[in-house]
Amino acid sequence: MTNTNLDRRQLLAGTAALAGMTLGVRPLAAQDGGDIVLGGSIPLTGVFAFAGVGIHAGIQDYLKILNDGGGIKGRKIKYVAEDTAYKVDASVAAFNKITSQEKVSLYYGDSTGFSKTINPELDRRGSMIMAGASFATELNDPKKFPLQFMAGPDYTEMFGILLRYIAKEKPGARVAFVYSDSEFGRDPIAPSEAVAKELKLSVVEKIVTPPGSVDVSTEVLKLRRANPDFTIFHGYVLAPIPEFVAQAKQMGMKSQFMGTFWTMDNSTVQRMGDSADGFMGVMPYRYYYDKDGSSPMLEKIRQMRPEYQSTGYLQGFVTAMLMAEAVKRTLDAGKELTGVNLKAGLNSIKDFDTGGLFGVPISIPGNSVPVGRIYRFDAKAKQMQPASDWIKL
Amino acid sequence: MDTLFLAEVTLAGLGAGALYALTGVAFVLIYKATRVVNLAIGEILMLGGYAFLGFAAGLGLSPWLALPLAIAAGGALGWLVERALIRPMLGESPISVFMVTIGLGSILAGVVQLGWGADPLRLPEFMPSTPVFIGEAYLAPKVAIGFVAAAVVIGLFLALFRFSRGGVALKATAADQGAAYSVGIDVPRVFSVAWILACATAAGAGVLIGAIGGISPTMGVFGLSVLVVVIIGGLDSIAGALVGGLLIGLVEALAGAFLGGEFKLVVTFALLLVLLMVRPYGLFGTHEIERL
Amino acid sequence: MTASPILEVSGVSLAFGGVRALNDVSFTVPEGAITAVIGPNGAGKTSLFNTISGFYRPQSGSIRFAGESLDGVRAPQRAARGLARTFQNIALFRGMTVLDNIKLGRHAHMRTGVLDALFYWGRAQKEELELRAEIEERIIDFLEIQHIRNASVGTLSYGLQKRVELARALAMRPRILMLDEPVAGMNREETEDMARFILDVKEEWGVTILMVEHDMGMVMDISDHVVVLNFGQVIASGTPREVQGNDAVVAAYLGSGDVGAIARRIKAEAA
Amino acid sequence: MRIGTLKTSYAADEALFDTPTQRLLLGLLALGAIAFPFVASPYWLFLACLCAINVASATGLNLLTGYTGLVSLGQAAFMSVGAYTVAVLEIRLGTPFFINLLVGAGLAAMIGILVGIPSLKVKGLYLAIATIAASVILHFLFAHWSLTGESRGLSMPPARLFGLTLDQPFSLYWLIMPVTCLMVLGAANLLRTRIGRAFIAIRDRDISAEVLGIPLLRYKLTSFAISSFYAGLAGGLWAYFFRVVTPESFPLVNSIFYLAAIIVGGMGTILGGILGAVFMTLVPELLKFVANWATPIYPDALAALAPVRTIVFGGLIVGFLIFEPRGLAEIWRRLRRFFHLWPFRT
Repeated sequence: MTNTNLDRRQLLAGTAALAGMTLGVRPLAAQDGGDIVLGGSIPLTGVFAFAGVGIHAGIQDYLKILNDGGGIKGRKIKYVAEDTAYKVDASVAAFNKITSQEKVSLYYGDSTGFSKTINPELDRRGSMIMAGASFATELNDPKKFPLQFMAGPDYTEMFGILLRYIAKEKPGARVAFVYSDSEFGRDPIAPSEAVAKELKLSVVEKIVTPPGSVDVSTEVLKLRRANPDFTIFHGYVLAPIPEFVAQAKQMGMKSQFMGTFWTMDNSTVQRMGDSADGFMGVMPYRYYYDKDGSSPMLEKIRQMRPEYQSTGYLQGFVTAMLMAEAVKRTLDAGKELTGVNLKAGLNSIKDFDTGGLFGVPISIPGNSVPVGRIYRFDAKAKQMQPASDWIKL
Repeated sequence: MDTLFLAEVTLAGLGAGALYALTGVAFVLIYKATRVVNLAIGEILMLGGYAFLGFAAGLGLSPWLALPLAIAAGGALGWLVERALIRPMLGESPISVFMVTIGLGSILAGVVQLGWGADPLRLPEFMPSTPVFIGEAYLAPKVAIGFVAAAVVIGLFLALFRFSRGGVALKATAADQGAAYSVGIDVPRVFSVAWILACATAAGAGVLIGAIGGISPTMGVFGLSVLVVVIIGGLDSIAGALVGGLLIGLVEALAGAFLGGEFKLVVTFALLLVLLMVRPYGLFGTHEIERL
Repeated sequence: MTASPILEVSGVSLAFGGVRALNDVSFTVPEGAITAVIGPNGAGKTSLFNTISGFYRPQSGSIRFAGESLDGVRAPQRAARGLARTFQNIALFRGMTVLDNIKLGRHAHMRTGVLDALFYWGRAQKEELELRAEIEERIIDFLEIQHIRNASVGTLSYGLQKRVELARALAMRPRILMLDEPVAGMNREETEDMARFILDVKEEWGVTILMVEHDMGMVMDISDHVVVLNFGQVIASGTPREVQGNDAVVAAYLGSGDVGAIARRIKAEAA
Repeated sequence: MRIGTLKTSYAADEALFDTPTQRLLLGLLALGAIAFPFVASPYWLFLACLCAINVASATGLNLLTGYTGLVSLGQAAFMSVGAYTVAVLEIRLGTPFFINLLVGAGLAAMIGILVGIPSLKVKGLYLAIATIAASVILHFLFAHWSLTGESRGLSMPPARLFGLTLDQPFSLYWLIMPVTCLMVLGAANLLRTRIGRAFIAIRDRDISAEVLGIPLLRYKLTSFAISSFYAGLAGGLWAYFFRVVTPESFPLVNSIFYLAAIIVGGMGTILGGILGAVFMTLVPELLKFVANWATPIYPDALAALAPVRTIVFGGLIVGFLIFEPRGLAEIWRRLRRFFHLWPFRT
């Protein structure tokens, strides 16, 4: 964060905050034709900080590219974010604060809880669309969440991609799900069981671990008894996956271990140490270092940031890009920037090239982008390598 | 197969229980000497893990040097905390002191997060990873090592209390601070030593636990399970911590294996409630006589 | 022995572990009189009070109060029936003002429920204001503590604290007032004031008084009836004059610091 | 300046606000509270509502811990009972909000009594741990019961009043603020009756209290019931405010927050509960402003915020306990006394 542009923006935010502190001052509403505002409840701290910091940078970088290139029809997108520490009430507070100071058209939310909490408020305001860090299955319902979307597959779709891959690799395989006892962890489990059945896979064990647990010895014993061919972890960032995998390997288990998006960052997988080799998982975007095929956007990112950028960064970047595209399409159609119009603009995206960030052209008919690819960790290269083609659901 | 599974689960439970017992002993030590319920024990344990990481990964020292250093750092922290926070609270209500330790826990968690970030981290591998088999039953090597280490330390403590002069001083202080003072026991020093020993033990336990499951600023919640252990065993009983630790470890493992992971915490706390109704001062705790 | 007994203690034994605090204690307290329980330190006087209050449950024996058995009656109900007491080491509530401490005494006779209290209208308010008026007019004026009514009890002198405790006991609408060392630690002037208050309570309020006291001068001056305890047993009882002449009593006090006091007293009586 | 008190009736002397200055200040405060929503931004309204909810819950805990001396680390769990009840009733039955709130609070009170039962045998910290146990069990129940939406929790429709939908900080303010004021007033009333005196007596010397005619168990349970009633009501308000209730909405750390609030504010004073809850709610927000201001000088300020917040939270607890154990209320009292006598200071 050495960018002077950035500092000025943050100074601006500070000044706005100062203004907000003086009671009685109604927020200064931006006039039409002024900046378009992307607000954000970002988990810069707390348990989700590892992703939040990347998301924050990704959004900033994409908007910098956009604004440096003249913005959208001459209008820039201004990013106003607040830290939430991954707490719902703090996220709501940030939302209220930002929307009381700015005329917000786009919003980034940090958790499933927040996305659900704020949804009625989004509908009531009708002035913005929202996306965020949650890929919860529940949110992938345009009827219940008409003004939200996610820049990737929902968790059930991620499982679907994994299971489809498994079914292809080893028909009739035995699969185990290991997930945390949280909303995040439980989200895709029930529907994915049904998907597994359709694909003629047998789910031999479902293991719930309490959130934040350290000792998983008993769970590993349980897993060994079930003896699955594939084990899918969900609802974790890192712990307790490494210990789980390490103990299982020591016991001589041959199961293939897999994860979903938020465990798939290169540095996260690397931190699994010896257990990392061969770890697989589903990922909707290309990795930072992916040089296969043409991806001009990744080139640009690599120019801006010579060092590795996390999956969270890519997620933030892509989300901002899709939001900007929705704005562009709405303005092109000569419509006002309302929530409904923006969502319509977003849903009009068809076979859209994200500059190679998604490996294939994408369409957003509903609330999600059900595309992904299986990657496998290569311990020698210390990188995730593609293990499958792009899978579209 | 099922008896084998049961045996394996039991072993795993006892292994985890030994670490509970070890931390529980640290807790009891402080309570016995100073009558302070130290809820920050989980965070001190966490700090031990981070100190180890700092010495081993940060400074690049050998793990076998980093381990004693981390334990010493824990002891130093104990000394500092006792001097700076606990001694000024002497004579205040136990609730106030209890809340001070809660505040301390929060400060420590924040400091660690400021220094190392919020992400979970892994400690450098320094334990052998060849699996241990007892009969046919598998036991994770780290858990086995944790068990042995905990057993040795607790054994040492028990011997220390029984046979050393310091142990007598501790017992006297525990029984009656005023009387101990008047017969020439340096009570403030007993306080200091108890805190140093306890925090050093907790830091060591932190390294063991960190080696098993990794470390994170939120691993202080381990202290909550330890609290259950010492309440069940009795706040002022080392033997109680031992029995309570193994019991809770076992119950958690069995609940996890046969009911599911989400039942672990709730089963132990339900057990705690039932026990409190029957034995309000734990299995081995001293019942205090009330006076008008 | 003028009136019928209001309190009858018969065959009460109390032990803590192996220690016998009270051993087959029996005596009666006549209504409308002042009865004193004396005895050397550790004789079981306070244990006796605590047993009568219902804090300890005796292993055997029974206590009857105003013709009814107190067996199985818990401490709060005993207080509600008119057993009021003060404590040896002052049990005032430091978190409350003098006035609130006194008001607390009336607790068992009030009817305010939670809902009344939350809204503080109707019954709750009426009851509080009546209590306030009564305490002001009958108790605070009587004990001459107007000047400290809003003080915090922690700031008061020992003598005043004892007086506030007495005030609180009076607010309990006592039928029998149990005073545990009412003048211990007081200087001569304070002692005389307290003795006067105790006599006034007996005469103006018609309340029976049962007290434990070490100050022999005061005991002999104001008591109508004295019970002597030693090693948890009643070794003598009767009028002050009868007790003073009792050999067992003198023997009991031998070896204790109080023997000088009692000897002086006996000499003075003789002179 | 104010000298002497001249009162002509006991009723005047027993009044909660017994001087003209106090009544004037209170009137001004009330006017300010009424005018506030019309001048403040939604953000400040949001914070005001949050403060009010926290004040309500902290006041309840203060009755239990500050006045009765029973430490509870279950306040957040009791709030969750109120919140879930309100959500379930709103979703399933659609009953009017005031009924939902009362039912939620009543249910919380009943569970409070249940949790309080060990309080006769179990004291001090053992009791605090028992309340943690109760929270764990309640959390487990809510996270695994289909009625409460399992780990997903419940999203609920907003409260409605005469066809109006209360879904904005502006409209909710008119629900939350009056309810909180009534609750605080109720607590203050309670404390000037025999029930309040019994609570303090139990806190200061429980055994003597019993001999003075106060049945311990009944009053300890009463205290638990009232305290959890307050928590349940606050939780219900919380539910209407956020309109989503999940098992993670009321973690143990929130219970610690309320305990910290009454410590920082001043245990055993009504004012302390209010000051503490407001202060502890606003401190993180203030830190956010500080971080925003510091960003130009220290770019990582925002990222360093959460650890700093955690440290400040702990530091406030420790600092107040060591240096100002009677809390903000005591500081306030000293300030007031200073100004009463001003300029003739002694």
